[in-house]
Parts: sequence; structure tokens; C-alpha cells
Amino acid sequence: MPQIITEANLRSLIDSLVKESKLVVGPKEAGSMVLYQPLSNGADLKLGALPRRSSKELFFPICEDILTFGKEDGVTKVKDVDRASFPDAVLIGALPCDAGSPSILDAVFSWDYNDDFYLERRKKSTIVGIACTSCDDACFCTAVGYAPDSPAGSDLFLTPLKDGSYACNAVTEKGEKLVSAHGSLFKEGAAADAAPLAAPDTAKLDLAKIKEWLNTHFEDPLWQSIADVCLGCGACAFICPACHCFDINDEGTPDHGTRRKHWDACGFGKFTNHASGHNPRDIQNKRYRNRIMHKFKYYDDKFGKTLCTGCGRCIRACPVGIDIGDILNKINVQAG
Amino acid sequence: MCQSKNIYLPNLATIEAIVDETPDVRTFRLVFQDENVRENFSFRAGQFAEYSAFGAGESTFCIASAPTRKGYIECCFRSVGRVTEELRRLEVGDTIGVRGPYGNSFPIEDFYGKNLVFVAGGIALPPLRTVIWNCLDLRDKFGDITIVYGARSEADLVYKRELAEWQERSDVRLVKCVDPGGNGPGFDGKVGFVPSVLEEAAPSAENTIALVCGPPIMIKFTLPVLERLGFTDDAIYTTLENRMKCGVGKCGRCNVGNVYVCKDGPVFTAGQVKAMSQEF
Amino acid sequence: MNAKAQKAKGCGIEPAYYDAVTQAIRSEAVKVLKEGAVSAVIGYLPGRRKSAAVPAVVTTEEEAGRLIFSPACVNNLSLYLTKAKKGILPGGKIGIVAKGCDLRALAGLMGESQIKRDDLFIIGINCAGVQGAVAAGNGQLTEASIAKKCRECTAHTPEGVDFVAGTLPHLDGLTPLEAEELARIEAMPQAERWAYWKEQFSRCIRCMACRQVCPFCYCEQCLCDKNRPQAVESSPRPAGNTAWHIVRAMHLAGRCAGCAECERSCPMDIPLNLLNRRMAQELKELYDYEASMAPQEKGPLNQYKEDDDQSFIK
Amino acid sequence: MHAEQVKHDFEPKVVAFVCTWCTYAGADLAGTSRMQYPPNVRVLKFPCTGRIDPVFILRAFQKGADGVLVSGCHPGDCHYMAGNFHARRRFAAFRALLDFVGVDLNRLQFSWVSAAEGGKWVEVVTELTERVRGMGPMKEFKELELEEQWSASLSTPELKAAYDSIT
Repeated sequence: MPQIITEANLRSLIDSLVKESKLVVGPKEAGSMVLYQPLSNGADLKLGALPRRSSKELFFPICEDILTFGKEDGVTKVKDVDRASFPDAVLIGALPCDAGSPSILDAVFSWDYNDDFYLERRKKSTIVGIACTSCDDACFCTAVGYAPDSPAGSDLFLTPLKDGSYACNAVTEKGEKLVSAHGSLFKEGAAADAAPLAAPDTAKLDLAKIKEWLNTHFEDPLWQSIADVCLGCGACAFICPACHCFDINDEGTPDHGTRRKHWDACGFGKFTNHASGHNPRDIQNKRYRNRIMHKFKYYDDKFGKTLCTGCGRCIRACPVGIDIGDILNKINVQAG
Repeated sequence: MCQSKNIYLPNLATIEAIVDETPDVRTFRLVFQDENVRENFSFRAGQFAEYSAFGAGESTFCIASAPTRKGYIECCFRSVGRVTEELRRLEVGDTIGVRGPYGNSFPIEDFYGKNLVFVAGGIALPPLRTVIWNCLDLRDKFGDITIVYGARSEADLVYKRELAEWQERSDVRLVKCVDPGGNGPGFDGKVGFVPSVLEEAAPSAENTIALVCGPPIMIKFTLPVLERLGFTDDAIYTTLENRMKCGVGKCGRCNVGNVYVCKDGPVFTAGQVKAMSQEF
Repeated sequence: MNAKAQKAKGCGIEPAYYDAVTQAIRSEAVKVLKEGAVSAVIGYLPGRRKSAAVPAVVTTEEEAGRLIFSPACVNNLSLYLTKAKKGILPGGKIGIVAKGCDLRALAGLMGESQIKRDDLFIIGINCAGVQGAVAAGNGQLTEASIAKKCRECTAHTPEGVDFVAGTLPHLDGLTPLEAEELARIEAMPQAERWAYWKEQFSRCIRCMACRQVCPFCYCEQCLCDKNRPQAVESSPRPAGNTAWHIVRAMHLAGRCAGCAECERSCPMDIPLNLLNRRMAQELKELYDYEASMAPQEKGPLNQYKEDDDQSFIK
Repeated sequence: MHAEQVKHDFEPKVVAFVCTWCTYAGADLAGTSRMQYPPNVRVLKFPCTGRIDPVFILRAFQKGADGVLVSGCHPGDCHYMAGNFHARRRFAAFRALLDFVGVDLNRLQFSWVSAAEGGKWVEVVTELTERVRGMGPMKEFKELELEEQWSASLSTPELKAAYDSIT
């Protein structure tokens, strides 16, 4: 028997999680848009819209302190950040294209060296995904192997039902725990019919074929044609659920300061600039190529995963209308 | 409080000695402050570290001292940016941060019994100097050792005292050179660019490994020379020096194609470099 | 906020108007390319999505025949003539499609000696308006989807261009939402204004789209990328964000052409054009300077008069 | 004889950006003439007011200044002919911008002080210092320094201490 939770109870669940001093993050109205933000109560949850930024920032904050330094009586000291104080978190209402991203990023943050900032947050969070019921012409999750009802990455997955309640599917132990700890809010019973799911208007892409094409088309006129238009801003990378490049910078003085890790983008001209002035990716052509290659080839070469969930955010955000879905389609066609 | 390691947390080290190699290149001899780290820090020739000037940031340099010499490490840098200028302001006794060692290394054990040719240009001698001393400290394990080293001008030659020492030694053949116009009166080396001086010196490729390090333009012209001398791609080693921030394969800026230079490199054979995406 | 203005209703602009402009652009672009008068035309091509158009540098008659003008043609193409995008254009005279607001940017760039009028063939558009940042998906221009800048446009008709595309339809007067918002913020007590901007800037993610999309941000080395000394913190925290946006507005004061591309391209919907407008307003009041479609030799901040106001100086 | 020093609860930090030809010499004159003025002011000299980038003023506020003074040669007296004329326009615009984002302009003072006006220097500095003292610390920018995006906010004692050290 599946577990069912009504919408009112879902909001009550948030209330009680907040009471348990958990950090509850979910889609919330923020001015003209919806953003994943900490919810202070159940009423804050705003479902049915794709938040402007992805939920990756719960695990990989836009900017975080990684250590502090300073001088005590003239002696330089370095202090670690107390990661034990990272709060237990529940990400609630994450759409499949967002819920899926941490499981992609786990690989890079834990190969050989463990980035404990990411991993500690990851360990302490439970992801409650929700099936997606609305989409627009930028969505292409189905093209890259996700789906509006894909529970990949979720610990607990909610499917909206026609009667306004949600069918709950515990995907992992974390999800089961969440349900059993708040058993009174869930009830067992026959599920009503599922609400109609979003249906992105894209054909499934053959990612293996695309990768094969990328293997042999490091030099291709395609890159130049995109680079001519691309402005080299970081909008696409920053709102992407899977982009994970970062910069490390010191702020403050040698006497009192903080070392911070913050988002960076491979589209920026200075990203790879050497101190000598030599820049391996000196033109936009190479930088945009790196973006596509990293997502659909390099990451797969290294970690066996594609670095894209098809959320379409980069398409909506691009100031000059560069459309990664369109580019992939073109490659797909060229690859035969 | 028990938590797992913060991979971005540097060890503190004290600057024990400062040597000015050229007007803008400086060597630090560093000693770790923590006794435990001092005792246990070990690395292999070719590995690099992230050095921090607190308040300015971190910069990536190779560890320039030989792994065979314990108790300290050395780094060598040219002041060109925010961090290196801040480092330059530091004095003996000041504290800097060191994270590492990171990356792969030269497979020295595989070179046992072989002749070695070192080819370096300018500020790129430090990554090879660690290997040179490593090999000289185990001198009887190797055959002939030839060092071809050049810089723009006499003043730009780094490690001048060590060059003199190598020149004195009978078991090392040192060919030093400067670019045309960079020689002062009484310069005792050759005048010419590294690739042509190397061609002239013509070390035998027989049972020999070549280790090349220098600016991209020098490498570009040196590889064909080595090929003409009979070196195969697998007998040529070089290091890639890309911009890095994390040093541990996370931040995503040092990659050349699917190769993370900070983890898979920085030491590569010429064959490996040729197989990479040509973007470095 | 005006409730009537928020209501989605037709702007009274027929799709036929955009079709006519499109046809005019196509035939002129094809003509000048064929004659060899220009080596390339910078214009708009349709995107895969209805609500998107993509800037393009077209060099063949065939491509020129696909150029469009639609409510999705939001970009200020003058950006592609600056050194920020150097290397993408072939040599020789370049054709460019320009709306009135873009034309002011072209004039500004000419005033700053970045481009020469003689090197350009300008296809001006009698522009009825384009869509705003959050566009409705169907590509139709409605009162809800029209860009804020277009609601109070004073540059519908291009001046000093080589060719004018389209005839301006009748335009209904729209409420000047942005001017109202500007007045509202100006009327706030100072602490409230600080709180307003603090909230806006805190959303900034430092993607630099506002800088990259601006035709006047063509510096090869932006002050904000410098770290010796570091003028503005590079990390996307409220402190550095605030500094960045103040610096940006200041560097554009007296130069900004009012195309509002910065605000449109901001993925976090920060009302950046309010800053630009406030500066433009101040410079108009103080020095009677306005961005115009005709190049002006000097901007208000690189000239002076001996009797300029100095009542604020002791 | 030194005047009796009054103890205040709050000693504001005032940063003065001055041109080297006029105001710096004027401040020097005030010093050599043994005129008394509040020690709260930190003087930074520049070749010309035309070199004083608005970003310096911003930076001063960010790094803990409670008040900023910008001072140079009288119009017509610029060592470089027109530097202060250009600066005048730029500062007029910058004031408007700061006002628009909600910075209290009472914390920012511009003045012309010539090399002969030691007395005016004392007057300007004293007035600004006392005015800012009355207004209390410049909290706005300092608070910004404390703010984080929600995903990064932490409140460990170490971080708090690091922030508190911004002076």
C-alpha cells in the first residue's frame, strides 16, 4: 500500500520539521520569482513553478567560508570551519531535474579527496522530490534521461494526485525514516489517479552518440558559431543544477580574514588565465566548447555521468538566446 | 569535536631562509611548524603544493627541493600576481600556509640505470631541480646526466650557485645558455635559444630519458629537436603548469580535456600530451 | 502598482506589423550584401523557442533572407561592434539592425570613438516595442509581456539611419511603470531605500551578465576583475554585490544609452535600469545631458563648465 | 596648552582623501600652526581630486569609515588645470547615486581647502567629525559584511570574531 499525504499535511510536515530545528528548504516566492529558500513554515512552500536557481546551493553554497585566519599576538593562526554545526536539512519540493543533481555531483566532490563541505551537507540532508506537472518550451529533461516523474536522487518522492494529495514513495532509507518519524501525517490507502505530468516537447537524445561525436569534433565550426554570439557571462553556469566549478579567494587582511570558496564559471575569460598572461582557453570558442564537452564528454569519461539534468534554466537565462537543447539536437543529427 | 579533514586547510610553515635567484624570482626554504607534519611530510619529485599568503590567497608552485632532503621544503616563485607579490613581502620567520603535496610525480625508479637529459627554460628549472638533486643524491643509480638550461638573460638564470656547482662536478654535463643579446661580457655559457643549443649539444637518445620543462613556446620547439635526436614520445617527460585553485580535482579549472592536471598530472610523457585535447 | 497595467491584454499591435518589418529588413539586408555594400549584417535569427530570437552575424544572402524582427528581438546588437566581441566580424562595412534605443548606444559608442559611422550601414526599425525579461511563451506582445523600457519609449522612430524598416503602428499610451517605480523609491525615506537595494543586491549571483551584455562595458580589464588592489570583492556576498552594482552604475553614468539590457539579462531580476535611469535623470538636471540618437562629442562626465553647481562642496 | 579633551562614547573614524597640492598642504599648515582638530581623521593624499575614484569612497565605507571627506584645490587652482572641475561633476553624480541607494550623505563631505587655509581645514574636519559623531557608527556597510546568502550562513564564534574585527 502506498503512503498518501494531503497537501495540508505536507505543509504541517514542514511546520513540524521546522519545530525540530531542521533547516527546511523548498521553493518559496521571492519577489518576481520562486527560489529555493529556507521555509519558516508550511505556508511558505510554493509548488508548481520551477525555481529560478537550482537547489544545488543547499549542498554547494554560492559562497562559503572554508577557513578563517588571523594573527594572535603576532602569531599566524588558521581556524577550520565547524562543519559539525551544519544543520540537518530537508529539501522539500525539489523537482526531478534538481533532486537529481546531487547524485551527479557526489562523484567529483568525493573522488580521492573528499570535499567535506559538500559531503557533510549532503550527508545531513534528506531530499523530498516531487513529480513535475508543468513545463515550458525550454525544458528538456526527457531528452537527457530524466523525466517529470523520475525519482532519481530523491530520498522520498511525491507524486501529485488528482485529488490534491500526494502519493509518497520512499526511495531510500533516509526517506523511510522521514515518513516513519512523522507517521501521523501520512496514511496508507489506495491512491487516487495521478495528476497529469508535465510533458516536455523534446525527443530523447542518444547521449552515447553525442559523446562519440564530441570525441572526434574537438575542432568544429559549431563552436565558433556559438562563440560569435556568446557574451561570456556566467548566467548559464550559476543557475545550472550541475555546474560545480568554483574559485577560492581570501578576503580581509593577514591579521583577520576569511578564505572563501564561491561559484565560478568556465565561460569567464579569466577562468583559466595564467599569471604569465598565457590563457589556454583564450577565446570564447574554446570556453563554450569546454562547457559542452565537460557536460557531455569529460564528466562522463571521468565519472560515468552526464552533467546535465535538462532543467532548461540556461536556455531561459541566456541573454542572447543560446539554446543548449538546440545545440544537442544539432549534434544528435550530425552524429547520424 | 571530531570531523573529517578539511582538504582546503593548509599546514603552517615558517620561512627559514630567503634566496633571491633573480631580481624577481625568489626561493623560500620552509619548515613546517607542526612537529608531526615536519616529521611525516613526504613527497615525490614533480609534485606541487598550494602556498598561501594569508589575506591574498593561494598560489600553485612545484616543490623545488629534493625529496631526498628531509626537514624542509623549498619553493621558488616569480612575483607576478596578487599572491606572489604578497609572498615577496614576507620575511624570514614569517608564516605561510602550505597544502600538499598534490599531483603525480616523475617515476624516478623507472629511470634507474638510464642516462638523463634535463632541458629547462627560465623559471621552469625548479620543477626539474627537484629531480636533478634527487638523482644526484642517488648518483650511482643513473648513467650520464646532461642539463641544458637557458633563460632570456644572464640575470634571469635561476639557482646560479647550483649551476656553478653542477658545472664543477665531473659527473654532470651542464650546458647553460642565454637568448641572443642576453649575455653580458664574460658569460661562460652558450648564446642561443634552448632548442638549438640542445640540438648542438646532441645528447644521445640511447637508453636515455629526456625531462623537459619550460614556457609553452620552448616546449613547442624542443619536442621536434628531441624527436630528431631519436627520443621516442615515451622517453620524454614534461610538466603542464595550468592555473589551479583547489589542487585536488574539484574546482575545475586546470582540466585539459578530460584530464585534471592537478590529479592526473602535472607530469606527463610527450605521448600523453600529444593524446590530449590540444588546449593548454 | 497599477492593477490595470498588470492585466494581460493586447497591445493593439498586429502581428502583421512585425511581418512587414521582417520583410523590409530581409530585402534590405539581402540587397546590401548582394551589392557588396557591406560584408556582414548583424541581425536577429529565429530561435528554436517562439519567445526567443538569437543575434547573428550573417554574411550570405541566403542567411539574410532568414532575418526576422519580432517581439523577441530584444538584444541591443551594438554590443557586437565593440572590442568586447572583437574578432567576430569580417573586415569592411558592417550592416546592423537597430531599434531606437540601440541607436542611442551606437551614437554613444561613436562619441567614445569605439566605432565610426562610416563603417556602418544602419537598418533602423520603426519599433513598436519588444518583450520584457519574463516573456510569455507564445511570442505575442501583450501589455503584460512588453518590456518596461518600451512602455515609456521616446525612440520609436530611428534617426540618422541608412534605411528605415516598417511603419509605426498606432501605439496606445501605457502606464510608465518604471518611472512610477523610480518615483516611489525616491520618495522613500533613506533607510528604506537602503533596505530596498540591500534586498535586491543580496540576490545577485555575480554572473556578470549585466556587464557582459552592456555595449559600454567594453573595457579589456574591468575594475572588478582586478585584484591588485582589489576594488570590489569578487565573492557573491551582499557586501561585494552592493559595491559592484554601485561601481557599475557609476561607470555608466553619462554613458548609458538606456537600452536596459542589463536589467533584462539579469537572471535574478534586479531592477538595474532604475540605477541607470536615476543617474540619467540627475545628469539631465545638472548638466542638461541626455543620451541621443546623434553622436555627442563628449559625455557629461568628461567635460565641465567653470560655473558647474558646487553647492554641495564646502 | 592643550584644551581639555572631552571623553566621548563614540569616536568616529573619518577618512580624508585629499589632493597633495592644496588640501594636504593646508592640513600641513594647520599642523605647523599648532591648530587643534579632532584626531579622528586619517588623511590619504592623492596627486589630484581628479584621481580620487568614487570606488575609494565606497571602499572606505566598506572597511569601516564612519565619515569620508574629499578635499582639493579651489576651482581654477588645480595644479593640473582641470582635475578638480572633472572631479566636481563626478562627485555630484556619485552623491546622487549614493543617495539613491540609501546612503546618508551627511557622512560624506566635499570641500575646497587651499594650501593657505589651515583654519578652514580645521573647521571642515571638526564639523564633519562632530556631525558623524552625532549620527553614530556607519552600520549599513558593516552589516553588509556580516550578511551571507542563506546557504552559507553560519554563526560559529570564530566567524563572528572575524567579522567583529572589521574596524
